Amino acid sequence: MSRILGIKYDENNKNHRFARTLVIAVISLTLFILVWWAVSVVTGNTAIPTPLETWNALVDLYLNGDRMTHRTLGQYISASLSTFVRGFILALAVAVPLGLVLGYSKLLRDFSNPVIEVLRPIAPIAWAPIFILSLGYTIGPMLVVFVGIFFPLLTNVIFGVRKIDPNWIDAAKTLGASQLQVFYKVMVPSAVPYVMNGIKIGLGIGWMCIVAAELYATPLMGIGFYLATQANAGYWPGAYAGLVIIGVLGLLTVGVADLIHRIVAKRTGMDV
Amino acid sequence: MSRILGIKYDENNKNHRFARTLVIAVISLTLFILVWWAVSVVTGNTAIPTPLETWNALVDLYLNGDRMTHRTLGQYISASLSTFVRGFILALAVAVPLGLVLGYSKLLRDFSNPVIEVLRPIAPIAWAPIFILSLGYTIGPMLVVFVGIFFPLLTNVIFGVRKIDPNWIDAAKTLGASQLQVFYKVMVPSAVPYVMNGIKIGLGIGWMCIVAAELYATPLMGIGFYLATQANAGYWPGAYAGLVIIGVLGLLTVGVADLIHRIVAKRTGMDV
Amino acid sequence: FYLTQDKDKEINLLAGVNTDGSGIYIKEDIDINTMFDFSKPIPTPIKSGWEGKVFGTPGVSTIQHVQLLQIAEGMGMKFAAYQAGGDNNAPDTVYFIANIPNATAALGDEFIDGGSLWQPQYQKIVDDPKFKPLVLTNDLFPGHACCVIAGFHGFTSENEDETVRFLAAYVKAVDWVNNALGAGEGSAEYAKLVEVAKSVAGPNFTEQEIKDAMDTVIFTYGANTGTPLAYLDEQIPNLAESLVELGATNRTLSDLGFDNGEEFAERFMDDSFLLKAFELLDDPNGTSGISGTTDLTVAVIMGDIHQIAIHIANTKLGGDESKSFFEEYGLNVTFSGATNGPGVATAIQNGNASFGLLGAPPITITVINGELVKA
Amino acid sequence: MNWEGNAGCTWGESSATSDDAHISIRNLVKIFKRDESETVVLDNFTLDIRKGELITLVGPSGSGKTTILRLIAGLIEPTSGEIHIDGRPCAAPGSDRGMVFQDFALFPWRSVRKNVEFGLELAGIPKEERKERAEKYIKLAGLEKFIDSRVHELSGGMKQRVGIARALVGHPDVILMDEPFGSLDAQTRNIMQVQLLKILEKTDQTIVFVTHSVDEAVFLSDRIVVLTKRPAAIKEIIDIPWPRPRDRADREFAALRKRILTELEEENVMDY
Amino acid sequence: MNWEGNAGCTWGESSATSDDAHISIRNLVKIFKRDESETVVLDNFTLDIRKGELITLVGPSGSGKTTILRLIAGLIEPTSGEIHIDGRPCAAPGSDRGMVFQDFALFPWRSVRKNVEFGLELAGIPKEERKERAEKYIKLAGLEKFIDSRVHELSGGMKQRVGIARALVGHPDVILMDEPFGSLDAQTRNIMQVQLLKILEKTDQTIVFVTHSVDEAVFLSDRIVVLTKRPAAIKEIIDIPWPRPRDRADREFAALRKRILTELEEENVMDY
Ligand SMILES: Nc1ncnc2c1ncn2[C@@H]1O[C@H](COP(=O)(O)OP(=O)(O)OP(=O)(O)O)[C@@H](O)[C@H]1O
Ligand SMILES: Nc1ncnc2c1ncn2[C@@H]1O[C@H](COP(=O)(O)OP(=O)(O)OP(=O)(O)O)[C@@H](O)[C@H]1O
Ligand SMILES: [Mg+2]
Ligand SMILES: [Mg+2]
Repeated sequence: MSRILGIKYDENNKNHRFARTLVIAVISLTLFILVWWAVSVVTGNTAIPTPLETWNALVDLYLNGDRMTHRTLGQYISASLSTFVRGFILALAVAVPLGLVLGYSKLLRDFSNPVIEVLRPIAPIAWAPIFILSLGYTIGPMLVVFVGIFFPLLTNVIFGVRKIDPNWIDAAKTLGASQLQVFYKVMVPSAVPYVMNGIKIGLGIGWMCIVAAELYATPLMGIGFYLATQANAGYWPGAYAGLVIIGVLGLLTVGVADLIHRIVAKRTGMDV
Repeated sequence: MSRILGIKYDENNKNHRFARTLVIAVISLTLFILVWWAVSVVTGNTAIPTPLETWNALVDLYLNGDRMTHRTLGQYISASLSTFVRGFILALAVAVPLGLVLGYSKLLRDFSNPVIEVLRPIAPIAWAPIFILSLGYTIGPMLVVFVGIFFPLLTNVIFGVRKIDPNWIDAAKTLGASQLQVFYKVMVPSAVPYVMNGIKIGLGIGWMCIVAAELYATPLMGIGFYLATQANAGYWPGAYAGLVIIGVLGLLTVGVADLIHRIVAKRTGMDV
Repeated sequence: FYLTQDKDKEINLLAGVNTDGSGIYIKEDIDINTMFDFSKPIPTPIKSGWEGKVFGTPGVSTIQHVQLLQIAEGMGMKFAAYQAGGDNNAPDTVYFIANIPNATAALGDEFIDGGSLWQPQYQKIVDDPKFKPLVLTNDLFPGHACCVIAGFHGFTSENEDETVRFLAAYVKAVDWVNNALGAGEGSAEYAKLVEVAKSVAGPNFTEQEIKDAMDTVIFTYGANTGTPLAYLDEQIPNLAESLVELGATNRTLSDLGFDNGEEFAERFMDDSFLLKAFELLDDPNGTSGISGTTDLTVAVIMGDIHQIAIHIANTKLGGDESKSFFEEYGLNVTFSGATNGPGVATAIQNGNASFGLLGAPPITITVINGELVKA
Repeated sequence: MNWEGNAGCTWGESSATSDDAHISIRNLVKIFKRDESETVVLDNFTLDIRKGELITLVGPSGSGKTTILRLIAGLIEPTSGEIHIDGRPCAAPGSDRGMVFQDFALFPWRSVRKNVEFGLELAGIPKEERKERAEKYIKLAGLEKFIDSRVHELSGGMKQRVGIARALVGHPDVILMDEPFGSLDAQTRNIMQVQLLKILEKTDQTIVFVTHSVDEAVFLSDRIVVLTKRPAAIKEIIDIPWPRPRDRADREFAALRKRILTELEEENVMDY
Repeated sequence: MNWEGNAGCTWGESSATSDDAHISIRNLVKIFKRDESETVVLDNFTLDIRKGELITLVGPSGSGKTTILRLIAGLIEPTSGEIHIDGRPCAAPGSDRGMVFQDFALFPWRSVRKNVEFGLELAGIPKEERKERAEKYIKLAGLEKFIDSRVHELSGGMKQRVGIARALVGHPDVILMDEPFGSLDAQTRNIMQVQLLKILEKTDQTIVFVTHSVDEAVFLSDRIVVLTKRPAAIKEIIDIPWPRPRDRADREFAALRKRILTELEEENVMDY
């Protein structure tokens, strides 16, 4: 590594460091693909398609849609995402205000805590049969996503409000703040990074929930359904294409949240 | 609250505080049950059974097993837990050593990072169709649980090793430690709380995975299957009984890990 | 989300769809004659052949499952869930795996010795060298009710007119199907029927499989007599009672306030709409007064050609310019696809679909467990 | 460091001229209860503070200095006894008593300007005036270059100057400073002491200052109140009529320092 | 505080008698590179340290004091130049040079005893001897009551005494102390200085001490090296032959203090 194209690598040069990261990433991912390829060829296992077969399946899905169901890739993705987004918005709308209030009021927190602790350990995906069967394919999966995002978000917001430096509150009071002003001028803004952190964790779980719900309830016709039918039909390249899409969408949802979280945390200097 | 049975409540008395917590918890949970009951009765919605019906279904399942499948509660639970435990042990055996090594060696970390970042966003449950259909009902779901636990555990261990106070390493060196001694006398012990934290997070996700896998792949015959068939047959008290069991098991697995984590963190004074 | 009046969340059985049309398949190397005594007019199961075998069914409350359950219980055996990797060697037990809803699942499953499925999945399975046909359910339970049309009371009571028109179009389609089958291969109708059936079944099936499959099904909305649902009147009370007896339900008829199956069936089944549909069909000006279109969602089982008539009713049989039967009656029908009967029952139950086509057992089980009709 | 021989600054003068008690603390008792144990922090504490003086409280750790400040600020309530400011009792915290905190207690989600404007915002002062006043004080604190910086971009000394500007901008009658320089390194600390005198130069505010550093107390104060160990009683009140800036190498300075240190050492039971 | 007039302690004596350079630092250059910028911290730095003396480095913040200590410890390598101890070049860190850190750098997962034993463990010293030696030094540090305590249960001053015991127990020739009392409050700090003298009383170790507090330097040192601002050069070396304990109120003490402070102030460009 120390000498490439005759240029000596200098750990202290930013450009060199960047180049190194890039080179390593490329080598690493190439190796990964090669190993995958080798495993596929050597084992001869049809359940492990080669990267090329997977890529072709992906391209085919993109260009021609799913031949078995006559659905396009866009339809699959939008089915998954629309449920996901609605569940997320609902969770945000409920958990953030609730978390602020519960973080603020010890009495309310004490009262709600036992209920939260009783409901929280239920794996959110376990609600899927109940919500989907009793509330239908529109509201049901949305609520599953909601449950998945709700608890991590709520606990993070409560935690955030409680983690507030008591000196900030004292400072605000000596500057003339009323109780209400303390709440929305100190508690709310200082909870923002925690909200973002909760969103980040919640989105990851919510995304798992929607994929799981789609495996379970096929009429949702989302990307999880595509993966399951491809695997069911023994067409593994299609199944792996599904995995890739799920990975990319997962990366997008959580990655964006992570980015926002980092920016907020950095801007406010509050490292959560 | 300020006066109960003629005794004035004193915030500064430990026993009073404990009594308060207890009283509040009892009131809170009683209210929760009553609200649930009221909702069930008022809406008359069969998909919301009363707490009593749920309880009866639970007792019936415990005493007589599942009439539809002739399986006992114990069989359901052990089916879920055995898959879960095997996946967990596998994840532990792989992620902890790997995390220690990757945390220690920047070069290896740089090489593995792109691959990890490519694989991590794939919702673990999405592997379920592929693993289960291609590797069968024993190894398949175990690997799904493995994937679910693996990534949070790995990232926590790496994070833990990297979070090590560099002064500890310097201190060890000035006390005569070799590279190897620094590794196992400083890095390994100081990563323990992070390992515990990773386990805690991983167990929660792993538990979701097993429930989701059971909804998807019924021959696993775990508690998720019970829940799904009860809901499918429109017998909601049974479905809710399934929820309760899943909640209790989730509480046990994650709760125990949480407890150990807290004890370790407290004992070592390292608050992760 | 739910309508609060008891009557509105009722689900009623409105019409028939088909009888017969499922089959039990078995591994190639299993001797058929060890499992049934085929010398009797109705083949009798032989216990020793069944013990310890694993059967795939499309779901625990489907008709295929219930029929296997009846066979097992009939021999005094337990019909228990098979657990992959578990101990599956109990005496006097037949095992099941309840997520084998199609040929792909059956052919891909490593555990099952056989199973029961509807057409054309059954045909596809027995065409594969891995499995061979054991017996058609027609031969075991001649004339057994299979799929039925169920309606959501909350919809039918408010929209009587649409309900009648829906059934009328459906009846027309069934008649068309039976005509096409009667006309036989070579006729244009038959060719069209096969074309529609192929698109319903999906690309996994050959034309021959489709044709073979349709031969084993009897399509009917009910006998065309004064009491159109007579065959169901006969079977549902018995079915309800035996489902309860077999433990396939978690509630009993008396939980719902009924003394016996007849009482239950009387409340559960409602042939009044079908009778009115006949009147409408008899009226030469029946379609003239209809203006505009009403949107309807109907839940169906994906890839099930038992339900071919509902797809025929939604097809422009005379080319793109013509109207489908539904359109003739002013209906714009959307299908919501489920993988099995319970899925359809659920879609009706949660108001997602106004009507659903599904097996008699799943709808009966759902109605009993959910207390969806009460005395 | 160009605070050149301004012998009598405003508050220096008024400490000499006014004899009325500006803040009058009478028979103050403060007892903290926790479970079975009680901590008597103040027992009948009485002190008069003159208008415009800089009075310093020094005393052993845990003697109750912070408690006295927080009582004056109204952040906690006395168990019994009274505090009057200009004859009015002071209960709730208000913008008439500003406070400067040891760990700055700046709001990290606000810029320097927004931190200083905080109290003005609460008071509903119009935007233009707010801006003007904030800028004036930020300039006074020598931070005009950093006016739009985020708090976490500042050094400790800069942060504390923001804290002082924020406390001063609302023109409080009283400024309470609780070891304001305690978390700064020795050199920055010395610089801050000089800066503080500069910023205060033209105001007539009363400063109640708590410090651990006898050196600092002697350098800054008009009067030093030496406290006993808990429950805090007044051991001695020392008037320092010397002009400012004071010379630490001065003989008298060193002698006074030494005398106070000795007094404090008597109080200190080294229980560790 | 019963360190009564022991005018010449061991290391005090040897500082007077030995003139050979124990640690010889020759033409040391240390340049830190980061991207485009270079920081020249040491440029041709030369210093001889005598066996057994307590030598203190004082200088402006960022001048390079820590860098010098870390170079002697062998924790970093010089860009050029050499360090010899008793004629041997010192490259890698080793147990012959102990170090005491400002933030203690104790191992939180180990008890007090186990912290002190750490270096002995590494050296493979048998359990019995380890125990004996550790106990001796823990007693010397006045911590016998806390021998089995966890680190996080100790106060700052106690922690630092563990740090000192840990550095001393292996009998290193050289002890490097980097602002060891910098994170303690003023009073604890004064006590620790006295304690340090007590603990060191009977050893003949060479101490290289870095501090920000001129007061501390004058109180403790045999020699004070006053450094210029970066790149660090020696501005002056001051011999302090006075007996210990020294009296801070002493005139000479105050004068020396004042003189060094003035020198340092010349170096300080107040760039904030
Ligand atoms: N909220 C509280 N609850 C219980 N005890 C308290 C509380 N606040 C302070 N104390 C106790 O009151 C005593 C005095 O505390 P205070 O903070 O006023 O001392 P201090 O003089 O400011 O000490 P320091 O110099 O260490 O800052 C201490 O023993 C402390 O433990
Ligand atoms: N690893 C490093 N990389 C880059 N620059 C460094 C590094 N270590 C120290 N420096 C720089 O070297 C200079 C001297 O640092 P050093 O820590 O030795 O100073 P110091 O005298 O100990 O300061 P202080 O009194 O604040 O502790 C500083 O400007 C610092 O930023
Ligand atoms: Mg204090
Ligand atoms: Mg330093």
